[in-house]
Amino acid sequence: MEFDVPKAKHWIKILNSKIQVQKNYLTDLDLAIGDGDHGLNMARGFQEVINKIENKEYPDLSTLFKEIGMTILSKVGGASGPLYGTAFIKASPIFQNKESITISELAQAFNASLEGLKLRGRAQIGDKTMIDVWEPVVTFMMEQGDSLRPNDLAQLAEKTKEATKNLEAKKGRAAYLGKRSIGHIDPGAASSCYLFKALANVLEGEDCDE
Amino acid sequence: MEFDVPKAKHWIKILNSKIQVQKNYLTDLDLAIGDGDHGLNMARGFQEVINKIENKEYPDLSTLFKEIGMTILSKVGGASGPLYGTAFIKASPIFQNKESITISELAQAFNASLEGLKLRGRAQIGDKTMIDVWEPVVTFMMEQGDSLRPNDLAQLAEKTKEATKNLEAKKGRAAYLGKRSIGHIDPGAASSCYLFKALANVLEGEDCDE
Amino acid sequence: MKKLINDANTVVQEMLEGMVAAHPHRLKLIQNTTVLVRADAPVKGKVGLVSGGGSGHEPSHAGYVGVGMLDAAVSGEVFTSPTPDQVFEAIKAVDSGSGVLLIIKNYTGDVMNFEMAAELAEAEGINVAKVIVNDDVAVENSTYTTGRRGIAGTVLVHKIAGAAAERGASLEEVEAIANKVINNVRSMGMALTPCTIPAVGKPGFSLGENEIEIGMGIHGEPGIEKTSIQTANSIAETLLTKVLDDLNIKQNDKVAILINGLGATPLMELYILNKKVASILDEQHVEIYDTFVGEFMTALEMAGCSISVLKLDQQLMELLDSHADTLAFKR
Amino acid sequence: MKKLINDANTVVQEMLEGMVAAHPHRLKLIQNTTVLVRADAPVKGKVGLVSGGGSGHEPSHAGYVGVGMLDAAVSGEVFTSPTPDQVFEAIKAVDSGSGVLLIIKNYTGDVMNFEMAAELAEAEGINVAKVIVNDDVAVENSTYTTGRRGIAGTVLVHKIAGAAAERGASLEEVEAIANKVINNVRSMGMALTPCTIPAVGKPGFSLGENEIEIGMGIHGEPGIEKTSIQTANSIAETLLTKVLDDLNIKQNDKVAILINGLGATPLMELYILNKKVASILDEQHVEIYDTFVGEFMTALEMAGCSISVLKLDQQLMELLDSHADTLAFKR
Ligand SMILES: Nc1ncnc2c1ncn2[C@@H]1O[C@H](COP(=O)(O)OP(=O)(O)O)[C@@H](O)[C@H]1O
Ligand SMILES: Nc1ncnc2c1ncn2[C@@H]1O[C@H](COP(=O)(O)OP(=O)(O)O)[C@@H](O)[C@H]1O
Ligand SMILES: [Mg+2]
Ligand SMILES: [Mg+2]
Ligand SMILES: [Mg+2]
Ligand SMILES: [Mg+2]
Repeated sequence: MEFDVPKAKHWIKILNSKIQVQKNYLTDLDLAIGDGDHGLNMARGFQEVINKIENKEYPDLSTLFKEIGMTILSKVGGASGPLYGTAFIKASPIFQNKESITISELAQAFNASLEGLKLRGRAQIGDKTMIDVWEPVVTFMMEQGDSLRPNDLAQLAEKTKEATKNLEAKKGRAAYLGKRSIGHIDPGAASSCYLFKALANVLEGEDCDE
Repeated sequence: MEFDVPKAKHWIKILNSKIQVQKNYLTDLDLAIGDGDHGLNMARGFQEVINKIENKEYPDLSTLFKEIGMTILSKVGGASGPLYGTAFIKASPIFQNKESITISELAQAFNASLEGLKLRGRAQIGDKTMIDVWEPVVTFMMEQGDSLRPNDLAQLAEKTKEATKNLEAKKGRAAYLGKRSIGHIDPGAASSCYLFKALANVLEGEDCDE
Repeated sequence: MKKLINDANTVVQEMLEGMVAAHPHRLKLIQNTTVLVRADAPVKGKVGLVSGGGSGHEPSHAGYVGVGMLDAAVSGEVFTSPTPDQVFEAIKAVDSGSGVLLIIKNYTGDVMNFEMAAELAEAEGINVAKVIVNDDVAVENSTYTTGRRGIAGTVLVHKIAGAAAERGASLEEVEAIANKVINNVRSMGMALTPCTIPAVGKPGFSLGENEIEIGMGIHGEPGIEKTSIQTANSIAETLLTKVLDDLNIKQNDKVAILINGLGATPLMELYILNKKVASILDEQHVEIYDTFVGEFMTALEMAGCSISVLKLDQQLMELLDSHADTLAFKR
Repeated sequence: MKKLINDANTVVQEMLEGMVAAHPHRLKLIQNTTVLVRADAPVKGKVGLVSGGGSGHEPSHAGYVGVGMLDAAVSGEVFTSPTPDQVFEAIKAVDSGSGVLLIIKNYTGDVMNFEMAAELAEAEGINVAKVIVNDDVAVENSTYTTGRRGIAGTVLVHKIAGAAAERGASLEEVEAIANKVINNVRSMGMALTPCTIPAVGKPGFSLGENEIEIGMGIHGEPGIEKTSIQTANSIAETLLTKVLDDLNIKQNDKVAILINGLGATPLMELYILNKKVASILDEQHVEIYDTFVGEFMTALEMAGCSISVLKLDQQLMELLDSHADTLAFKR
């Protein structure tokens, strides 16, 4: 399995479709424990990403990831904007001058993303944020390396997203709710789950949706 | 039939009870074609009148009417305050030094009230205001003089009040509605109707309510 | 009805006491009245300006008491004209011997109560003049009826007449300048939601989920028509067109614009409205001298707005620009 | 949802254009951004002050751009922090070489976006300092969590830090004074009704016919508890007590009070609240140095309020009193 510019673009396309379709769902999750804009933010940002990258050629994955990150950074706002932006930007140096990479390399790139996310957001695992999806998923990718089975990735993303339901938020807007945040899925964990599931789809070579 | 200080006080007492009971009804009439405060204004003002006059002795009707008028003037506000206030104040000179008067004299006093109302409010008959009750009722009282039958008075007050329903308002807040004011009883006509019906009750020597 | 109140029957008195508690250096409450006056009233040698009306329109009118605007504001019960004795107290408190101008919004109740107060004052030898503001073009003007209502344009009368008085103009001059403003200002409003008089406890009228009322007054009196919800641009156009037509505004005229929120309308929406207002005036080559956006004359918690246009000449521009220091209007 | 808008997706841009159209002598909109700056920015020799956040809190923050307060306000989408590039544009536009202070309300999004902007600016050699306002005592303060939110007390940071900057204080000094205000200001809010983000189209939460939320944030984030409706006096007491306790206010302390409306609350109700606030402070022998009542930091058309208390010393009093000339705050 290899990952290259066309696959990356395809990944973002699947992800964006999912976000557009689930915009209201993400917003509803955020209405419950935040301020109700996560769906709007993600939909606005990723649509802009698609508009930017769709008909443009990229010499390597690094350039593409940087453009995706910068676009997110300048179009999303809120908490998720700098986080997702950071994730893509931090991944990009690993791909420097590479048109195509192995899954191990991709895992390393995501690991750099994860470190960036944690540095930027100062959240730990268990704080009921997107980190609760990112950290286990990226750790799993690092462990599996080139033998990663995309379906396992998707299942882990789903499971960790669902698991945020039982957590009490410590970071982000949901933290204001304290114990009242328990019982709700974290919106950023949900969008991150879409991100990894879309990736699994692309790695499987299919783009069927759940 | 004679009219004296005790009867006048009794009249105002009946009138006030009626207003307190019908406060919401008067307000609803005013909500439909005005600003919804007529019941509040009348209830506030006449309660204050009762508080003032109930346990106080009055040497003559003139002093009593003046006190009623001044209290209304300073407690009601809106359009109805200066009008009802004026009505009582303008009536008072006719009673000068009189503990008791004839119905003819009472009619003359109300005629002075009516003139005061028209001067102050610049409304004509047909403008859908309290004048549409006052003018025909006072004219009738003047015509009948001492042979006035209280029940006829009450019926005329009722009839003229009801008749305001079909009028298009030209004066007061309802005038802003133009044709849309048609189909609603004028609130001030309704409270004036209570005033004359309460008077009829007292003149009949009974205080039974409709 | 959910409101931040203690007792529906004491809202006005509590509000006035809360105002004086907040602004003791600006405002004095005359004991046992609902009259707020400038802390330094009566101002020697200056014509006194008194306005007022029912409460529920805050910051009108107490928010305009201060240097360069009003000397006193009289507050009636919610949406109910204050009584003559209260207005009389205000007149006495601000008269420094130079006479007093009453600025009255054209409602039957206000006109009668202020008139009676003027009669009381004149009987005591105080020189009183009255002007009646009737800027609301949603209502047909006619000498046979109550005529047009006074709404947010009144604030510009306070500002400009207040400036003239502050400069030492005589009662006749201040009255004349107030009438000049009245002749040159027109307004029109609309509502998205009704409002509730505390003591009534239920909304004064109702509007459907997608319904608005064009021409709404500041007490919930209906106006021209109920229509379905429209864009801000279309509403701006409807209101502004009616106002400009009535004022007979032509190319190169200079105007001041007042975009007024009725209580629950976010400033964001008022500015969106203003964008359209400015662009319409621009297209028509009308020069916008100044624009005021905010809550100037409200109707409790009604959602909606009004647009006022004042046609300016050199004199009005100068007076509009001159110093004013009140709670709700500072220059 | 009934709103005076044209398109839920363009409300922020249209609002900003409407603001500049209304106040061209005060505000400039930096092209292709959502940044409003003082018309005379950058001001030579002065530390630049930049604040901002999601839109929907008007007049925060653009209403405080002007002499003696902010140099720039950056507006994000409704209730969404602005992006780093926008904040960076603001920093560049107001830096005159004396450095720029970012006044950030403590929300994860704001903190991250402003931090990233600061990093961008520092990379270009601009001296940037940051302060984070966290005045909302409805939320437990803790280093393990996001911590307290920034709400209406932020306006007093703008005022006082702005005054220091206007007087020529250095970036370090302005930062220190801003932190001093932050350490001495506490706030708490409550809501009677929810509000609706235009692009969402439905209310952010719901409250029953007789329900209120104590401790409500300015984006509709819940606070301490839902209770049934109470009197204004009891609400004033609940909010004020929590604020005074947290600030550790004692006899003879001097304070400034800010009674803030969240959008749909009539000024009348805010003053009724203030009457009680003033009387509680009076009983406790706390000296009220000044009181501000109005809409300073709103949550769209939410009905509700917040109460802020700032503990003052001589320096803070002087800076609070010094000249400011902005749309929403003038001294
Ligand atoms: N400190 C943080 N670290 C990681 N993720 C965070 C942090 N704070 C918030 N998030 C994520 O951001 C999501 C909210 O994003 P969004 O609604 O777009 O921004 P905002 O909270 O500013 O409205 C949360 O659901 C959470 O997953
Ligand atoms: N010019 C007028 N002449 C006589 N009666 C009038 C006039 N204007 C209004 N009214 C009466 O006053 C009544 C309204 O009183 P009220 O609601 O208390 O005052 P407001 O209209 O100021 O709210 C109307 O129903 C009408 O009968
Ligand atoms: Mg959110
Ligand atoms: Mg009425
Ligand atoms: Mg009334
Ligand atoms: Mg947000």
